[in-house]
Amino acid sequence: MDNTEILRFEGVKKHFPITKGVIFSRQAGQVHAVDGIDLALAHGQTLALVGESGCGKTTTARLALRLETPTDGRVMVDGEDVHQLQGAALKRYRTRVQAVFQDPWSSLNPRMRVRDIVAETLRVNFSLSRSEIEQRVAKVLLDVGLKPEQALNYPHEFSGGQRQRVAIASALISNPKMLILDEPVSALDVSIRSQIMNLLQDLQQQYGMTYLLVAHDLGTTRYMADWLAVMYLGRIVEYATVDSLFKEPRNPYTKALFSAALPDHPDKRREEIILTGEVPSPIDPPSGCSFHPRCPLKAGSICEQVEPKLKLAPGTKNHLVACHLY
Amino acid sequence: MAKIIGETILQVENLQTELHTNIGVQRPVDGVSLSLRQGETLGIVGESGCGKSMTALSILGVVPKPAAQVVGGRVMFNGQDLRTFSEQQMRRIRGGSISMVLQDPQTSLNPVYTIGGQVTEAIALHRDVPRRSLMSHAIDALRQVRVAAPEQRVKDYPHQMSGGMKQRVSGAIAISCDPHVLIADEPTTALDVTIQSQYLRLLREIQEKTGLSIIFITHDFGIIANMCDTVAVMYAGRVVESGPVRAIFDEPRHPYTRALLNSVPTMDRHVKRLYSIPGQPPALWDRPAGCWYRNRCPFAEPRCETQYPPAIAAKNTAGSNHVANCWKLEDSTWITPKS
Amino acid sequence: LAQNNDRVVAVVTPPGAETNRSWAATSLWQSLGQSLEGLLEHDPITGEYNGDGLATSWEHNDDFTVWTFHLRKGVQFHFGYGEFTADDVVHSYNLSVSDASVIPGVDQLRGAEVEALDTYTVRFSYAKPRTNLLYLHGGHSIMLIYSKKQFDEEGLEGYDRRFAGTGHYQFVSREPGRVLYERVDDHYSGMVPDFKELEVRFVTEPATKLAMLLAGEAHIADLSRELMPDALSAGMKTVQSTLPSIQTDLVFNGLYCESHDDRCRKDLPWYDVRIREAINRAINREEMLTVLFPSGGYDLHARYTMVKGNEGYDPTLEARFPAEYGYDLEKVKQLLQDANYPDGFKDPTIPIIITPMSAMPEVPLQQEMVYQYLIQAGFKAKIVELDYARVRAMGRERELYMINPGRNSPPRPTEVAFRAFYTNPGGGLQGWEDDWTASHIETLISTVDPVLRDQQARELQNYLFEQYVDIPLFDGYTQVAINPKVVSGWAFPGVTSAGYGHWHLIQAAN
Amino acid sequence: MQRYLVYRVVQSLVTLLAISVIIFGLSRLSGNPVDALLPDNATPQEAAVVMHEWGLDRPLHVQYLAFIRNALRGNLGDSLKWPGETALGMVWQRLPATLQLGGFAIIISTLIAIPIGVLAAVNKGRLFDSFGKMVALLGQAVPPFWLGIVLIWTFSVHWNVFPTSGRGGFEHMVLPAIAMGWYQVAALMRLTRSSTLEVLDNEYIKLARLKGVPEWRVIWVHALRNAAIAPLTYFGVIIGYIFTGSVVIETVFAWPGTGLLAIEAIRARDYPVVQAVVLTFAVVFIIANLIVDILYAFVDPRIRYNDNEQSTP
Amino acid sequence: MNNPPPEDTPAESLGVPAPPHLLRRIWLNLRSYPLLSVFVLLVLLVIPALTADWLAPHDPTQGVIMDRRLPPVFFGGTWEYPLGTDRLGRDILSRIMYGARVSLSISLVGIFVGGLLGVTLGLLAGYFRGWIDTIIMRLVEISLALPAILLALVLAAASGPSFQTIIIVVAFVLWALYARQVRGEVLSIRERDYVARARVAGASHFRIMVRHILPNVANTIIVLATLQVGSVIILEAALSFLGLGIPRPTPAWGMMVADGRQLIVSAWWISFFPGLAITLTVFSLNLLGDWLRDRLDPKLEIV
Ligand SMILES: Nc1ncnc2c1ncn2[C@@H]1O[C@H](COP(=O)(O)OP(=O)(O)OP(=O)(O)O)[C@@H](O)[C@H]1O
Ligand SMILES: Nc1ncnc2c1ncn2[C@@H]1O[C@H](COP(=O)(O)OP(=O)(O)OP(=O)(O)O)[C@@H](O)[C@H]1O
Ligand SMILES: [Mg+2]
Ligand SMILES: [Mg+2]
Repeated sequence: MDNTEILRFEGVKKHFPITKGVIFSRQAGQVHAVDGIDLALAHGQTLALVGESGCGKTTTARLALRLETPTDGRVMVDGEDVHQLQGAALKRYRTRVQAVFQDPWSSLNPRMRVRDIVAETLRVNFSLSRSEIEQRVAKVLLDVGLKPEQALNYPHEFSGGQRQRVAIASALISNPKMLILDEPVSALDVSIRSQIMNLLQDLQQQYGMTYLLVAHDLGTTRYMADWLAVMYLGRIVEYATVDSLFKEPRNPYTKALFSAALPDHPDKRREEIILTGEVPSPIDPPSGCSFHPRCPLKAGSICEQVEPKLKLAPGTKNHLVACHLY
Repeated sequence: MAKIIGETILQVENLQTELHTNIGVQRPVDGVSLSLRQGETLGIVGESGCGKSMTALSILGVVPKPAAQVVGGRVMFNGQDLRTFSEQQMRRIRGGSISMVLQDPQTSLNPVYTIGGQVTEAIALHRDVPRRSLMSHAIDALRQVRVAAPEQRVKDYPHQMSGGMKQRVSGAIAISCDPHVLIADEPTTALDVTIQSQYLRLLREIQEKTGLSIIFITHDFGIIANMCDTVAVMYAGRVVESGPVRAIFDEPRHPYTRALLNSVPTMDRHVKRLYSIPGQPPALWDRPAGCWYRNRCPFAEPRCETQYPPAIAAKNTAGSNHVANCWKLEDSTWITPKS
Repeated sequence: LAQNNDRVVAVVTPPGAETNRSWAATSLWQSLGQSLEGLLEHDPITGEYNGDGLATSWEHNDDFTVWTFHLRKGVQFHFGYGEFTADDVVHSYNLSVSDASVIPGVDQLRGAEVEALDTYTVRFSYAKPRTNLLYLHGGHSIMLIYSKKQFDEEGLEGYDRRFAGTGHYQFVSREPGRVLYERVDDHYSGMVPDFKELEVRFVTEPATKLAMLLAGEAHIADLSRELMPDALSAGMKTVQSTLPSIQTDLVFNGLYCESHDDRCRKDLPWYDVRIREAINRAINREEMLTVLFPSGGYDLHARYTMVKGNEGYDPTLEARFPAEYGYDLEKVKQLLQDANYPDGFKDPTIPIIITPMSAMPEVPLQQEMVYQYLIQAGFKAKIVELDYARVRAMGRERELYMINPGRNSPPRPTEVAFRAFYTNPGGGLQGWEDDWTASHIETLISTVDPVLRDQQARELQNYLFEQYVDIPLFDGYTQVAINPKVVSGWAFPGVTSAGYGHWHLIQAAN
Repeated sequence: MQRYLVYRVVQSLVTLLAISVIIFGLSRLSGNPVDALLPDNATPQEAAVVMHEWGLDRPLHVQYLAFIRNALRGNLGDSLKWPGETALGMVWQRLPATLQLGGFAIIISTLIAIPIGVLAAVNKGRLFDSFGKMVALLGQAVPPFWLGIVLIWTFSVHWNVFPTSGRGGFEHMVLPAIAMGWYQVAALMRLTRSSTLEVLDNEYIKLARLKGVPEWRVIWVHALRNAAIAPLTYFGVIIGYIFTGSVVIETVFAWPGTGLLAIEAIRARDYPVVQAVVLTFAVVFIIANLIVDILYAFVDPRIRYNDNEQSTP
Repeated sequence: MNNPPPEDTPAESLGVPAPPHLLRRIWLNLRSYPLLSVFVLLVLLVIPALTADWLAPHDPTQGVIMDRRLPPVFFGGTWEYPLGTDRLGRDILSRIMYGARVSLSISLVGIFVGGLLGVTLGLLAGYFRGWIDTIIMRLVEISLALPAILLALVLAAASGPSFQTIIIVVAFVLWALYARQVRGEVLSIRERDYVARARVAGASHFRIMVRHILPNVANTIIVLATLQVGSVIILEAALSFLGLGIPRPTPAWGMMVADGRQLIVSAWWISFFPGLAITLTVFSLNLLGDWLRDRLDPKLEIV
């Protein structure tokens, strides 16, 4: 596994305008979905994004997929700015970065056969012969644990877990270097989840892929990821290796999040950090540290005024945290 | 946590519900038995589609019409069989003695009526309260579930509230008529973890205060561990194992229970490899002969293929109410091995 | 009078516009003729102008340029607008020839110097002869008499609100789709109508008219001829005009063939007189008319201008008609062979116009029958449906190269008809033009000697007859259905633009 | 809300302007009024005089600009066919009749369609569902003019219970309103049925039942108001159909409304009246849709035309 | 069963076997209405349209004047003209058979033209949103605010009624409906993950619209089209009533009804049979459309 960087976010922001009106549309506000994030991820690693609903995880993933254009900043894949790509370079990127989405029911086109769904990337980017395509589809279906005969079926003939396998197959077919996984298992049944998680891990081993994983279940991230980035209101508030983070979360928000997670045995009780108040709106995020209105460990008025930067937590090598306490 | 657990209040025996579909007649609930005592929390756990919700709805007799229909079994509530009740009598039970909270806070409140209207409706139906003081009762109920400034909130419409808030309003509706039993059907699935933990805490507090019995439906063992006293594990329309919560976690007897426990990753330690149950749960119309789990079970024996196993008591520390439907239990020392 | 004689309701085809300004829309007789009168009155039976109207007598000079009318004394306008005088005639003339005027033949009416010689005498002086001026005061195109006093006091808006006329009925109210009149008890004629009130309703849909009649909501209905048998079998009766009120000719449009005109289409099949004859002979008129007029009320006719009593009436043409125009498929075949039809023609298809929007419910049926006859006789034909106004626009632009149902109009004086239909400036309806006809009409117009005129007109008619310049079909009488329980009879000559008139003569039953 | 209204009005003006160009152009394409309004044998000279009098001898763009200039002052010109009347006056005179009939037709069809739709959804797949569907669909399967004539023959001539035609009291409205409204019943019913089905699937309906709410109340209180939202949007469209229908129905029933006026005006090439009718219709359509939008906000509190507020996701 | 069934619950859902009384038999027949509808449509519309040239007993445009207004066979007529003759002695049966062809071609061509336009614009509007959407939706509003029948009248006044005029009017009426419906669906479909995945795969906008989105609005389009064949036939009838229908002597059902409407008392069959053909056809089409809708997407809000 080489340790060079594959993905890098540099000060990336994504603000969605809230427009009003049809003819003379004017902007009535902005959703600060992603509000300045910096990230780097090395080849072969798995980075998990966690955080509450609406904190911008999916938007971050979509930015890396070129499905959204950033309002500010750059997203680099293999040293190239993803949003500047054109022509052959764009094609190359399209085959190198693939995605698996959350909902296996809406991520497969119900009107296409599995063969066509899986082969889409090949068809669009390469001109391969029919038999070549069929061969590759068959191989990749085997890889994800489906039978090549199933290539002619339609998505509705599959169960949720099988559909997610089809989705993974179609992501794998172009031999991507990186997969963006947006909650790949949260819509699946409990007993199917582990099948898919294990499959994803096996494939990563086999092909040395990099994963950007969006998840809200901490257990899943712990199982899957090497790195963890905790997001709150469009910003990364803590970024570290999984081991380090689970051993000692630093940011008060991370602590609260971890403490709210449910135990895996009736005898375990966590020291619960009780958060008061609601999640603030991303349209009008609080000044300074956006967590300050709910923060039980507020350091003082600095939290209300100055936005904390991600910096190395004291006494660690690569545990970054954005909090005035450190 | 000090809980007083009393007499059995609700006893479901061999409940069966039929569903008429294009494919034919199916039984999403096929002989479910449960028992709930006063002040107790019973968790029903199982995968999607195994009949958890349908069981709850069958208890209250509101299965989706006209497709579904309760066809067998008894629902004994305070010594009376609810299945013999008239519609009129059932209406008094529903929302009155037994109330229910549904999964999705986004859609379980009627978007075109105010919060206050929806809470007062329940009170007006079940409690003998003068019209004029309905609203103040509603406000009380909202206060009980910790809705801030309930006096103002009653005028709000559901869309003006956050998901957690709406779920609390659903809770307020459910407890507003002082029910004896609350059925909570995955009430926190749609909530964020931080909101979820607030809500669960709230439920526990209310239970402590009122001695409410709760049936908690979920597919999340974390919630079971956190909330429940006893657990029933459902698979494909039947309960396959039930017993006190610790026994289920520590000494699961049914291979399915163990497999489920092992296939869920935990944040507390790093696991090298998760157990994964092979295959899929059987479709309702395609259940195999014999034990319905046998196709996925690593311990299946020849007789599993022919006979559905009866409920066999597990002889262990938890006592006699730990039972599982697995032939392996005939060996009284059987505990499913960790895989 | 009995209770049910209080009001009679007539349902008729809507007029050109529901307005009180007679000069500004066409065919208003349906809605104004009940209370406004022209200078001249017709005899209800013979249709002749008589002295019973506002003018008691009239005379003209030798060359028909100066006309003098002697007015009736003591005629009172409705609503107390005073006595009718020569000033009212001058005033009404000015209204009628204003720029906004669309009175048929207004061109002929214009150009007069009108003077009130005294209170009861009025004189029209023209630079050129106006041989048919009486037609403009009493025929279907007509100048109606309004009160000058009312105009001076209230202006046109006064007319729009409630106009004063001199007829047997006075205006009460108008709302969209209906006009209400009430009887004038002291009319100068001394005649008192049977019905106290007259309501006229305007309905387009023929079936609805019939339903109204049968449901008792209307007592008189100008039903389409096809529906008459239905009305009769339901116990209704018909009354019929004493004179033909409509003449139908089909026109061979496109023969704009005066020598200076480059729009003459010599390649049209019907440029060939043999084809024109063949088409005329392909049509089985008797059969056609029994279909179109199941309740009777029509005459065959030979030539458009050939009305008994008109200038130039030639009785021999009527006698020649069956032999020269009659249905004869053998002859048709012969003629077509002689003319080398269809191969001798670049485009042998004969387009037949249907104008579905016209107020004539019979026209589509009539044209479809013609189409069928042509097909049966071996012609190539097709039906072209065109809006009436569109047909006229094409006619005006002289781009109409089809067979046109065009002339469904009341009989006119011979000269008026010649001008309208066979001369270049006549408007949009002409089909036949050639140098011979043009020069002869020119001569006729400038001739004032009655004997000479008669001869010239006869010569023209014979020429047109022999040239088969159009396809004469029939003279129709106006028929209306009446409910005999309410209305027992109604005498009218059929000379107005609506066909009916003389509303005061509607007789109550019992 | 106020800003929303202003905004909608501005938007509507743009629509109206576009419509005015279209109808101005189209009506002129249709031909020259002198061909319709002058007598058969009018001479070219007579035609020229009248054309000048009507201002039709000017270039088209001059005519259009003059039209717009006058229109902005609320003057759509004088009718050519109806002397002495302004175009707008003609329309105003006839509009109440059409609105009355159309409104009544809408009420009748709503009263039939909504209950059928709701009950059909509640009894999906049962006899009532099919039966209701049949009744509703029958209206869409019969040409309205034909239905009108049959109604006249049966109810006016044969049984003599309703008048055949014309405008008058309530009894005059019944037959034309049925002939006009029945066609809409199927569409409305279909919409109501499908939206009720969707609503009945919702958790809040289940919750209402779980609260012990009686079934009739579940359906007519909890479900209906939600289910009414989809048909409500359709009312804007119905207004359009009503106007189209009025052309035919008013002819059959001699109902003196704008539909009849429109036909007569078009046949006469009475440009000012054609323009006035079409623009008035467009205005009615726009206003009706605006009202529907506002009603919408009343029925569905989630929709607020409040510019600054954003509903919580 | 705890909920009392609504009053008209058929007995069988209570678990009691119901005797096969009349209502139930009707109900059972109706349940198979897609088959029934298809049958009616085949018999009335499709087969006559295809085979009129061979099967029609008489020339649809040429009548025998002497045989005009003959009643149908069981009402005093003869087998020569089973459904009677019209005002010109033309065989009504033959005209209905040929009329099927006219109705079918007007509907198909009109819906095709209107649908093509509407679907394309709706697809573009929903997919690209922004100003394209704004313009297209404004056009939709304009088109809805302009009553089609007036357009028809004006067009007919300008050029005379013809097949083309009718097609233009039909397309004008339909396109906006298609555009609105398709746009609405595209708006939601374009947010589906499979569209995002197609973009991730590098598919072009065109490919996404045609390969990924269009097939998923196909249901709507099909259902809409089925339901609209009926409305087009009715529209044709209304236009004929106003004198704007298919030019004579071509037999079109609407024209035949409009033509015979006056004689509804004395020669009812002239308008009754074509009217019946319209009613049965439209009714079947609507049933079929509803059935298709229930099958393909019961939640589809189509009017
Ligand atoms: N296309 C868009 N237009 C406007 N706002 C958007 C859009 N997409 C996302 N948002 C908003 O941006 C914010 C972040 O959304 P995002 O989907 O990235 O959150 P998330 O972390 O993935 O949440 P979840 O866990 O619920 O999936 C949310 O407030 C969301 O409403
Ligand atoms: N209205 C309905 N029509 C048809 N089938 C239904 C209906 N409701 C439920 N079912 C079926 O009944 C079975 C049991 O459903 P139920 O809702 O009880 O499952 P569940 O255990 O609650 O699942 P989940 O965890 O997804 O809520 C499922 O197979 C489901 O598909
Ligand atoms: Mg997300
Ligand atoms: Mg459930």
